[in-house]
Amino acid sequence: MKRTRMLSLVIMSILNILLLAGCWNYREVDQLSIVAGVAIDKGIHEKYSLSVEIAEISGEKESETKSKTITVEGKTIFDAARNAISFMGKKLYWSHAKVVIVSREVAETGLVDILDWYNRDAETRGDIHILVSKGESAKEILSRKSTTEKVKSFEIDKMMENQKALSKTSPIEIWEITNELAAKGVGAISAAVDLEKSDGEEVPRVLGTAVFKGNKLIGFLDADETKALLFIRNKLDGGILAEDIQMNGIVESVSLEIFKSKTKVQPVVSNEEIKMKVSVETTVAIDEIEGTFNVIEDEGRKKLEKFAEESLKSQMENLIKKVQLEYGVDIFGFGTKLREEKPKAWESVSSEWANVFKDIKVDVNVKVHVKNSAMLSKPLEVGD
Amino acid sequence: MIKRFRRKDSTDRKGRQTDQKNKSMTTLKESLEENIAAFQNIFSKNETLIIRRFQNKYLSAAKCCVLYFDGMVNTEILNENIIQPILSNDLTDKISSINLLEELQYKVIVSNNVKIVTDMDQIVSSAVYGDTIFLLDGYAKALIIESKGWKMRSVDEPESSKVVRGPREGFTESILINLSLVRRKIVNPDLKFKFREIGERTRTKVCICYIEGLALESIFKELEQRLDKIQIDGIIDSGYIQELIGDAVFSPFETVGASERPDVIAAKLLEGRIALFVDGSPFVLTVPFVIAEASQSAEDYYNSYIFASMNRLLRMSAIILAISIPGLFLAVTTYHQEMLPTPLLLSISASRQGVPFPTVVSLVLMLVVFDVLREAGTRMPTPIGQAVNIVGTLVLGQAAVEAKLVSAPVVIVTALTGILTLMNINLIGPIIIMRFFLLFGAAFLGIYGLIFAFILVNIHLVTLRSFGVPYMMNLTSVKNHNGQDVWIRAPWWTMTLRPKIIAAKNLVRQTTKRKKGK
Amino acid sequence: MYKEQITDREAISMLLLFVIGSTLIIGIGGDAKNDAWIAGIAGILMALPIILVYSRISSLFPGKDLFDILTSILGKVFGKTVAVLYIWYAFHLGALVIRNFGEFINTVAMPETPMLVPMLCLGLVCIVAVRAGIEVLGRISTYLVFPLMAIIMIVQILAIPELKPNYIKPFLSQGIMPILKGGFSAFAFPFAETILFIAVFFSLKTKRSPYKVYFSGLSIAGVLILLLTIRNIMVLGDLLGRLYFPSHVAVSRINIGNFLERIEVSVAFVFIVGAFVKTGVCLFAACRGIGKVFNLTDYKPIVIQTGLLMIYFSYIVYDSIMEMRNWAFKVYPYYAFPFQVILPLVIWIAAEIKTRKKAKQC
Amino acid sequence: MIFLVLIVYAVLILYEFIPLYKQKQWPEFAANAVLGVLSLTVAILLSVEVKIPSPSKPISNVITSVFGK
Repeated sequence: MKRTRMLSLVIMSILNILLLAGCWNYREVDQLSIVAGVAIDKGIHEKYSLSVEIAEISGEKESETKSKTITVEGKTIFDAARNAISFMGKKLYWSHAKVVIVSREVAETGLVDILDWYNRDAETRGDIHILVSKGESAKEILSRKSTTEKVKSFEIDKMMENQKALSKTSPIEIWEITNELAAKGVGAISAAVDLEKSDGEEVPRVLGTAVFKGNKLIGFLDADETKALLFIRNKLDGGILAEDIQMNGIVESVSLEIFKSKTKVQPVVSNEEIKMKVSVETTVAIDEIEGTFNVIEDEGRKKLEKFAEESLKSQMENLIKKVQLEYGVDIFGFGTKLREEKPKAWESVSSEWANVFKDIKVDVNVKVHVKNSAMLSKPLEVGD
Repeated sequence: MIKRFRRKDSTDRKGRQTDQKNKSMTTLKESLEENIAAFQNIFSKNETLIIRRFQNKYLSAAKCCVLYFDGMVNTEILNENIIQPILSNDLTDKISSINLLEELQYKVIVSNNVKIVTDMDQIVSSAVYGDTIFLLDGYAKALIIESKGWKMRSVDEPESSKVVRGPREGFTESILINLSLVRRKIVNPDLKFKFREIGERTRTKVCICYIEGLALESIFKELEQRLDKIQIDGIIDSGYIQELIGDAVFSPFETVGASERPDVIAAKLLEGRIALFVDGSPFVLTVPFVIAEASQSAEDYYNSYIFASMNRLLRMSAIILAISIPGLFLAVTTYHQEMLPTPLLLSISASRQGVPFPTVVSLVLMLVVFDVLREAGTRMPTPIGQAVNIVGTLVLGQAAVEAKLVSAPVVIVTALTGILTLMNINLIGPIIIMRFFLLFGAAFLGIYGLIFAFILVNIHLVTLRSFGVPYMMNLTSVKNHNGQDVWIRAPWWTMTLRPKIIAAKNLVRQTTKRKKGK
Repeated sequence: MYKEQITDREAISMLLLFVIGSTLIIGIGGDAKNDAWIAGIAGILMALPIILVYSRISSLFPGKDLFDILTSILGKVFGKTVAVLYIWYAFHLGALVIRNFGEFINTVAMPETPMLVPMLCLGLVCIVAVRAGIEVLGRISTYLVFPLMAIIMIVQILAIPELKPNYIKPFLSQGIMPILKGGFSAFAFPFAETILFIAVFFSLKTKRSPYKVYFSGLSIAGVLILLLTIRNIMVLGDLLGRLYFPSHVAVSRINIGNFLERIEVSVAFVFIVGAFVKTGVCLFAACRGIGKVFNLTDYKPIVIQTGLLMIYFSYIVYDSIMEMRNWAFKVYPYYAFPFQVILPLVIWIAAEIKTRKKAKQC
Repeated sequence: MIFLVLIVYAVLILYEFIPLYKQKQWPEFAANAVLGVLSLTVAILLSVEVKIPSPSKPISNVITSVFGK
């Protein structure tokens, strides 16, 4: 008994050793070229042109991270990715990629091809950021010199991560956008990236939001609109509200830092009419007062809150109007909310949601609550 | 095949044994000179045999002789307590010469242990063991007078398991001293000792020790049966017996425990285990043995239970880590690179630049080198051992990395596993073997292979039994106080029951549950 | 023959691992989309009465396994025919589990490795375990259940930041039919598969044990499966129905502070352990059945060959993963229905009649 | 591949069949032999890449024809 049991172990080890010669998926780390990020453009000869940024470390003691960008063309994304072998010998390793940048042109023709491969393949991961380039070329963005990180893609990834404190773009990961594309009653959005002049050099800046209709890009929102969008989507985790406040005829600015914000979207159905109620509750802190208004005392603070509430409200209403008129895509997810809360009402309108959305009435309510005034308890005083 | 060899061997050995028996089969005669000649015949070509003839000054019938082996006896006892009283006292007025031998035994010889013996075998073996044989002319009997007096190591701190807190005595090579060390700790008539001899040629004394009323009879019987089956010419150390009575012959895991510390043995006896003392070995065996014992240290029971539990947990997790770290590293770096954080992946990738060997090969290589160094270090005299360590760790490791033979992470992994292995000194052997097994699993199928290998190891462990007791006993049980002394060491006031199965007869360890020293 | 005995705890662990094994990775109630969890509850509710039947059968014949029971109540010829059917079911089910595992490895981790290799490894491990006896399988379950539960719980907690509770709304959006369908498929896979445990429970100690084991094992497993299904829905949303291995993807979303991420492998551990126990039980049932049908004194000598056959069979059983998925959700519930419901009911009624008769005679 | 199969089965025969033969457990030996021959055939067929029809196709056909899709 014991003998046979041991022997089955032995057989297994023999098998192991015999088969060890062909460990199929065995690959050493140094044989991989680690993809850090990828930019997708329209190809010149083929359908797609893939610019892949590869991260490398070289040097022995003082090792240095470097990046290299190569451009490959192919009929499909996967074809292009495999074509890279004919350029560099090593197979590209996708699991550590951080960003995908899609050029405007490609985004306008449709995202599905790209997203499908990214979600289907086992090596690629869904939890990476997707950006749409405002300029013509996505490759340009990856090939610029990076400022803080050695690898451009990592830098863009950091930008997206730290957006939380800024809220001027909507970071979105591939699986999220895939879900949104598939879901009924919500339009897809993604972050936008553009080249901007800074210190005489053109560097990429992540700012604004790309709006999709179906899977096709139809336009962009600017930074402030993005903030309003994030408010409505309840995706806002931070950022600054710079408010102009008018008192006694003089205009001065106050910066409010957003600590916490909670948005509730509630569909109201009455007499076949669908109305959305958006109520925002924001907790902010005074972080900067340009001037000498006393907005800290009760009276001034109330005023400040009111100003902030109103400006936020108008921003949101403007955005909703703009989106309804210009794009006609429900990027706020009102439809989803309706489906979740009032499935019956949704059933009746789901087939023509796009049209219904255009005329939907939205009731925006904003409540701003000033929590503190940072380190100073009073505005600075200017003597004579 | 193995069986066949064994059978052949044993018949061979029997042949030799009978041969030896014939030689000593002569019986004692009445004539002194004939007896001496017989002994000279038995111990021919043995020049350590010393024969001293002497006679009482007053009683000519008291013509006698002592035989002993040079260096084995305490000559003081011999001179002052045996030879002198017989030689110089006036025996005529004290005793009758009718039953002279017994008279001498009762009235003259000053010794704590004197026996009249006629069996030649017994005489020979006691003489060899350091007793003195006393022959008297006209009697076909001999006296065996205890006079053992060879040099022995004193009771000092055991090298193999030192403690900061706790008793510092360790077993010696003498079985009697060892027994006394345990006896002193358990002052109770229920502590039983049962002697037997094992080894056709060495006649090694072995003592089964247990506490009546605690130890399971079935285990005791099983142990006796297994000891009966041993047919070997010599036992030099308890290790022989450990292997001969062990359950799983093909397993790297020990199913018989061994300890050098009397306090440990006493504690195990109190838990209902059975101890086996072997003469000539400072390591006392205990059965049954479960894997949880391998990571228990004597000190756990003397230190604060919180600290002890932490140490215990560290040791237990060290076992798991020492087995799995190389495999895990290999699996992650060669199959599942996505599991690594990106910066780490980049730096591992950089460190592997220019290294020719695959990671498996370099890992196996380094692990073997580490074991070579360990093996070399343990046998070396201390100063040289240090040198070996320095050369091994610093020079070899550093140079290997610099010469691009292996990558730096591999060295780190090796060193880490090495240290983790050494945390459980009792399990070094199994850990090293299991580690390679898991490593090959990982090399074969990545983390999945590792998990398969892990399950196989588990299956093996589950099938193991030590004297009928499951080897993995209590590892996951919490009922009936069974799990109190496995992953942690519970406070003493809660350990009111002994582990089941081992001490199924009497589970109660403490009758009252006392807390807070009230 | 040495009498094998397992404790209640071992049996519960085994049942638990058996039920959650491959379910965790394939998921349940795919049709019902975000109502899959309701489908899960429906499946558990559907399983309860039949579990009662199983326990009753088991406890009516203490110390006897499924095949003994069959021959003793259905007669030699008919009993053996039904026994052959159950052997086939156990064999087939074991092969399906091995195949699931093979597909999982091949799709998720090692596309270049021939599928036979991981399947062979799993099969060999099972063979080793079953050869060592059901006791070993039971005991190893108790040891493996701990890391497994720990992993499930830790992953569950880590997934909390990724949860989006609104994905679970609206309830019953698709109507009741998909839920019933999903519930039925959850009933057939995995809950009612525990019919095979009647072949194992001969080794339980007491007569009451089958009830206890079935109910506590199933309730723990049911709660776990529900928790995981809810997690998957909340993490994946609509994507759920589109994935072959939803748990794997759901766990891959976990990202705690950029260092604790990509922990999908933990799911693989759970899957391997579960698949191991499930295949082991199937193999055991098949071997024991073959042993009983051929009147062998011991089933152990035939384990290796049966196991190898099972592995080969699993290799040829499907052409592709698409076929596997179609089979698992569409065909399997109907295919398994006779084995899981009809035959047990027949056996149960026959057994009741038989024992009543016996009681009257006494 | 086929050599590997043959080697493995040779080892299996050594450690499975011979002990059974020696202990004269004839029913076990017979059952094992039947299964062994079956599995050896399948293994050889697989190793020479013969396509063996799977029973799941007909079963699924029957079931879909009865219950519908």
